[in-house]
Amino acid sequence: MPKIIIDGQTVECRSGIPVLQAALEAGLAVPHYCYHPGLSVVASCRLCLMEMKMRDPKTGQMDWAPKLFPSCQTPVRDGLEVRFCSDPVRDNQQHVMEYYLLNHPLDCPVCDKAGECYLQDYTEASGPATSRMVEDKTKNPKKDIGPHTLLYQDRCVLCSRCVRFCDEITGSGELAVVGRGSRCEIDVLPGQPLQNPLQGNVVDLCPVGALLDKDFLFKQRVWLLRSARSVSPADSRGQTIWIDYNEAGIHRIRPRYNEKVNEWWITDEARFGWKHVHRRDRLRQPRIRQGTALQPARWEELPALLRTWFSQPSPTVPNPIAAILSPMLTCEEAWLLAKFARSLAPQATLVLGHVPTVGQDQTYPKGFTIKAEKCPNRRGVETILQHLGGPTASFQEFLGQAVEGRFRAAYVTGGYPNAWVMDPIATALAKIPFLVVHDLFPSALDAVAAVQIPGSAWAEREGTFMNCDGLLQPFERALPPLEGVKADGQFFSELLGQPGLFRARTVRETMAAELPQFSEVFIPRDLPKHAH
Amino acid sequence: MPFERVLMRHVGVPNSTSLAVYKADDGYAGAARALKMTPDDLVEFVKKANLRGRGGAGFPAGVKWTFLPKDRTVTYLCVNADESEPPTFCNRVLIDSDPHMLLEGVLIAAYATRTTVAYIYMRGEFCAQFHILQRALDEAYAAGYFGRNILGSGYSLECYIHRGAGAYVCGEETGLIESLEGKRGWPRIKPPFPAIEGLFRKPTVVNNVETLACLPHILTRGVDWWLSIGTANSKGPKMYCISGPVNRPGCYEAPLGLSCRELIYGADFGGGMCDGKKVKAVFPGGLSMGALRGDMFPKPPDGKVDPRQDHDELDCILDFDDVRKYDLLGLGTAAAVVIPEDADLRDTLLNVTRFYSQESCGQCTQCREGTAWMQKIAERIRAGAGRPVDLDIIVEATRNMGMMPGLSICGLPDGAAWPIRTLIQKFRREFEQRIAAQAPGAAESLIRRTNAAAYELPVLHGRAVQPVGGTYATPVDVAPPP
Amino acid sequence: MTDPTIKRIETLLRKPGVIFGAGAAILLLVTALLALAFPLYKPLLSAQFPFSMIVLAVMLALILSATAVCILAERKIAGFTQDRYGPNRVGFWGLLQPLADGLKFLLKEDIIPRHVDKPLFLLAPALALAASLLGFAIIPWAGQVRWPWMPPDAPPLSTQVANLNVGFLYLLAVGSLSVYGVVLAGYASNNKYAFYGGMRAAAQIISYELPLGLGLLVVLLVSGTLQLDQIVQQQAATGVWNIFLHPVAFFLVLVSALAEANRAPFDLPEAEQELVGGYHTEYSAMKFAMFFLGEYVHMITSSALMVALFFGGWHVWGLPGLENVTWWAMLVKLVAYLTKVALFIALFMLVRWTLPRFRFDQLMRVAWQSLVPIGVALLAATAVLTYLGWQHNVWASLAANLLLLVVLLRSAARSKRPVTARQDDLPEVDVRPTA
Amino acid sequence: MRDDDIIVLKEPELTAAERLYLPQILDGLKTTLRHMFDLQRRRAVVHQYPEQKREDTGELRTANYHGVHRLNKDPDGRVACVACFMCSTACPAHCIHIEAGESPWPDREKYPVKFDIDELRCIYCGMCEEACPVDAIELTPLYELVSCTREELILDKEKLLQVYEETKAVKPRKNPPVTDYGLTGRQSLDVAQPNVERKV
Repeated sequence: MPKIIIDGQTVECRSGIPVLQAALEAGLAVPHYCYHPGLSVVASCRLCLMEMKMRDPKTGQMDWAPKLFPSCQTPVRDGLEVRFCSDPVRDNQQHVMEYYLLNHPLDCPVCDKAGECYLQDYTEASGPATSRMVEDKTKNPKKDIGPHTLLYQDRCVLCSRCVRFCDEITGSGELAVVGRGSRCEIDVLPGQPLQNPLQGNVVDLCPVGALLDKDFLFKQRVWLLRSARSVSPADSRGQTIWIDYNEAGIHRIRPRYNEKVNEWWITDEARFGWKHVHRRDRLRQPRIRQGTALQPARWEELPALLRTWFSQPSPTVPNPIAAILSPMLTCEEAWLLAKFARSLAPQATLVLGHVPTVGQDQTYPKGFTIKAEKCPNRRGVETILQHLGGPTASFQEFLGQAVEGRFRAAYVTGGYPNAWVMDPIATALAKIPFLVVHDLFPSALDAVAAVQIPGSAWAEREGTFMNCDGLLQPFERALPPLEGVKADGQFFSELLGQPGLFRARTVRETMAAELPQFSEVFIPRDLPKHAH
Repeated sequence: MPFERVLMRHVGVPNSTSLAVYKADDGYAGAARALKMTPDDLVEFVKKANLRGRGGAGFPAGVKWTFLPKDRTVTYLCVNADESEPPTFCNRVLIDSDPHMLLEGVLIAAYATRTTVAYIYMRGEFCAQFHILQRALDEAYAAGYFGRNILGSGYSLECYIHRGAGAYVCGEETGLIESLEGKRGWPRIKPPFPAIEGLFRKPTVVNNVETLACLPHILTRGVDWWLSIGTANSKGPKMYCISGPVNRPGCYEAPLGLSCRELIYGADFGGGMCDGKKVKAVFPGGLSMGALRGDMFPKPPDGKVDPRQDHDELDCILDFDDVRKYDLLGLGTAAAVVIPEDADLRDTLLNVTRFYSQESCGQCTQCREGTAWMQKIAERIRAGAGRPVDLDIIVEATRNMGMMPGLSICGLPDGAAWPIRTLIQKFRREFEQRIAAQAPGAAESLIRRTNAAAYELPVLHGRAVQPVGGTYATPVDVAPPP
Repeated sequence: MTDPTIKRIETLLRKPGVIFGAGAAILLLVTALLALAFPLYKPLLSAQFPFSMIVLAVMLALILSATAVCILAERKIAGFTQDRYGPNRVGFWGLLQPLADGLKFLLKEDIIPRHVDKPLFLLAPALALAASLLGFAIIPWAGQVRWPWMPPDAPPLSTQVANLNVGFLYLLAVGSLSVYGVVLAGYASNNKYAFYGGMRAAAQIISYELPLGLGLLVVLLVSGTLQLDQIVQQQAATGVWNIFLHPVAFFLVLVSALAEANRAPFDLPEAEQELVGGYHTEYSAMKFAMFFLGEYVHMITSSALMVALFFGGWHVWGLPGLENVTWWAMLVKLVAYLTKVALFIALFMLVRWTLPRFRFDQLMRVAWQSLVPIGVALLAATAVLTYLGWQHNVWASLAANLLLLVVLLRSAARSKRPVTARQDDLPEVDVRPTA
Repeated sequence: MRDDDIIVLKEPELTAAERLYLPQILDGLKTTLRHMFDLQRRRAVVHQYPEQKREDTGELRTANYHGVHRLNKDPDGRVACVACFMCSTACPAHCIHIEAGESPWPDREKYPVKFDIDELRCIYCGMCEEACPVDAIELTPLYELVSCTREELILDKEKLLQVYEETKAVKPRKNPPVTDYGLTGRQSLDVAQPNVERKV
């Protein structure tokens, strides 16, 4: 751990990082645009310049060198002494900020980046209040560079982060800088739009409002949003995300830095995979079959009803009860539901639900991986099932047994963002006389379900997901459940007869008493503002 | 001993590009001598000669070679033939008349640096020169001066000529390297310097054409000959270019230490101004090095040079050291362009700013935005809508661009800042008079027309910005420009 | 009704002739009716009990309608003190404003929130009004009267509703009841503001019971009787009103009366600025009006009592024949009494629009640290005077009061505590931002 | 601000009479009584509103009155608002609801698809006017705002533009219509040259 001196303060930092990164991690607000810890260093924004102590070749004394050094490009070494608080450094920051604003259209009122824009922040911190350029500004109309992205070239500061991202992280290289000097601009080749499974990241990367997300365009101003720490349910990797939401619901998803999983990036699946939360056709009321139709029921009736149905032994089949634990459930919910099933029927079959997969795992040059498994908690549910022991079955086995009519009652949990009830599943489950379906959307099971319970989406719940590598990551609730809907965990704990509110943390602590895997969760540290 | 032209000895000689003519004049003798030495001895030899790079910065070539890591396996030699400084054409003259001299220099330098592959990065616009050089190279290959086992020494060298696509910034060594690698000609951040990590991330030496062309002569004529030419710290012959309204514009070889006045008025050189005009300004080292004034009182009789006094600056000695006394960035390419007394300096300013604005690579903010801003201001001043405050803004912009080292990745912004700043500071009186002679309210109306928003900014309401840095105040009124 | 019609009626009503004419007509009509019906009720006027009932009915009607006028007067006075006009839209000079207010109260939606304690919620306003009305029973409006048709030796009739021989005790007992309605309203509303209001009222009224009682006891000691009409007669006989004997006692009673009536500056239970509306936050329409009525009736009652106790009741110097019991003397007495009451009410209103509200701790301090000690001291002094037989001696009583005032001033001068009692001796707090 | 800039004021000591509080009461009563009978002043201060209007007597300065809002139009008759949400952000009463959309005009990015102001919630503080970078929202001198239902007083975009049409003459826009997002604001002269004459 080298120690360096920044502005007279000794800072211990990781070795091999640039001084800028060390300064940012120490909490200094050093302005910068082009530097990003996940990308190569180009040192072109010239904003992070610093002064450094060097040995004077004439006197041999250590003294401040009469020039400035880019801190993003100077690696730390023990005993290095630098400073950002000197006049030359500040002067340079001011001048560079003036240059940045020369041709900037200053259309912050209509720019979606306003509020989280580095240009605004740095200008406020160290920039001039007015521009001295009286000539016309360079105007450059917006360009549609991809299915999800718009480019407002006149807001661009040419930090080339997006270009480097496409070159280095995705390796697809759609973006390039074209033109020379002040006519430089970011562009794509004709007919080759910015289109890759990680493309949304360029919008987060962009320190200014040049690259904008069409999905979020003009929807909200960022200061009207609140953020919740969450984990994406889009694939089994457990990418950590911020859910930006307000009273009107979710507005966007941003990556949350996570050194163990997704670093600074998330996949587009995670970024845009929240739309199902606000789908109009979400189930909103528990319903019980009366005659041929499902009739609206009250939540209060359900626990007693389910308990009676699930606790009746069958004279013919030894274990006629099954609980299908969807990999979309959190560990806590799966635990509670499994406990519920076992508490009523000790020989109940526990089944890991349908695990959706799409294609193959995709790994990018720098190691970013998109998992084929499109559910967040397969491994967590498996861990719980292994621990509980007793009769378990895979989903296929369960379907096979169900077709034979071996089950009298089953509790099926869904929660998948997309339709998952295919024909074989529907036909197999139709053989179960008392079928409880706990899902987000109407499906083919509505025709056969005895009880239909509306589920809550992941953004409306709290809990933990265990990712494909066994990393246990908690997430917060962003939204309240739909009106008239109970959060899954709350309902499960009511099923178990536990009083009070469901708190994922409490449940997890009781789980940890039996299952040491659940004793520790991983919460990545929050990066300070502008720390990348 | 009269000065003997060596670099330009074959100018005007018929068929001088052929190997036969070159060999007749001790051609490749230096290379043969070099190949008999060990590379380290050769480096020491060149170091002793104190051969300073002719590309502009004047860094000793031998010292540069010693920066290469000792344990290197691959070394590349890049020859910078991307001669794109505005009034400069000595490399072109050299290649035109004596391509083998360059090739021999390449061979010597490559041997000294243990290079196996050399690239000659040639300016894209040099079409004829490319063919001349390519032909010469083919000849040299055929004669065994390149390729495997050169002259039986066991040393092999491949040489390629690469043509650039026409960018000023590719004359910068890392920009050149990037361009050679097939990328955008964007200068690289240093460190690592090319000597450590250059072309294809391997140790690389980049030398100028003229520098390499000197090598055969040092080897054949010896260090003493070399050291007998030139001034105290600047040794050897140098090719000077002169352009503008002089009687004999062109490229001339002279020992380092020619004065600017001699270059313009000397009978062997510029031969005086056309029609007896007076000199107003001179850019003595290519555009980037800054301007000298030529329109004032002659030098005082005691010969003391004090640039802060009123006198013309034509006595500037064009070597690597004296120029700095005149607030120039360096010798540069030693290509002087003369601005006559009847020229409008607003044109000059526009020309200079436009050039750098066009040629900025767009990587560093100061350079990308600053050059374009200065061009816009210069255009407006030229259009007769300047404001006194514009001059201060330009001077300040030049300071913010590159007057402090380390502000940008390459030296282009320094090179842009220097001529613009010296032009404005040294000729401020004329600019002010030009602006004062404009139609009243011209600036305001133009600005109001083009950018109504900016018109409201307080800087327009006659509040002059405090002058940044001193200007050269003239006690005597210069006649207002016609 | 169309707009122009309404407009025409409006302009009509704003003409003073129309209003006064109508008023006079109604008055004439009523008088005529009364005169025509005289034979019918003549017998009733001759016996004490039916006469008391008639007094009760007439005074009740009078007072309740006076309340409406009071509200107008209050608003007018508020307006005048604040350089405004006050209500002047409904009828000439706003004279029909009480009518409009009453109609509005009657017609507004009567909201009973779902969360209230319904029986108590309904009971509270009634209690508040009833408790204030109870005090009327013992007010000696106009002394005694003997109607011309009555035999001359018949005992004159008292114009009191009830000439209680324990009138004082009744007064004390009934006065405390007024807190009932307020506290119940606060409690039943199930609203924290209302509850605060109720609690404040309870604390306040209980606190001010004491100085009130002490002030009344002083009068009791002086007069030696519990009967109000006798107290009035005593003052009339000597011509020395009790106010001249014991101005300090009057001051105690005045302040306490203000506090008991929840009038400014003691209107903390309904402080709009802090408590929205205090105990009546949840009330609307007629129930709210009943609190309103209760407050004004309380004000009238306490004014009437103070007039009886300290201002000689119906007695006015220089008016001849007041000792008579003829019917015209009764009328003169009644007018005198009502005039004094009206003046008191005007004082109450003026005080309300002059003085800012106390802070609650100040309120409590005024009662317990100032009024109660003063009252006790005064009571002791009066007791001594009574023992010496000087209780009717003006100079002795005044001297005692003056002495008390001097002592009071001395002690006030000694006390270093500023009246505002801002807590500027709090420990210093380190407000530097923590790193 | 430093500590020694703070002036600590001690509450003045009260005299004995003041402590007694009675003289003050009497003083107060005197004041109120004086006002009660000051007919002249009353007539001067009070306007009989529906019959007398302050704008008729010239006492109401329409230029800065905070009445009903309006949405200005640009010279082309389009809504001048760019839907930047600044007004709704600045609004302390949260009475402005905006929904933004991509504008149908080529020279503009964003425009308000929906722009509702709840005039009943509004406290007429004028913050929206201050915050607006394009001077699109302004408070007019209209104060006679009545309706039979609450819904009618939630003014939508059309109504607000209608208010502009009605009040165009009353309140001239302070600045000429601009499309430079408020760059013409009056900046302080002192901050104009950031790079010059800095204290070392």
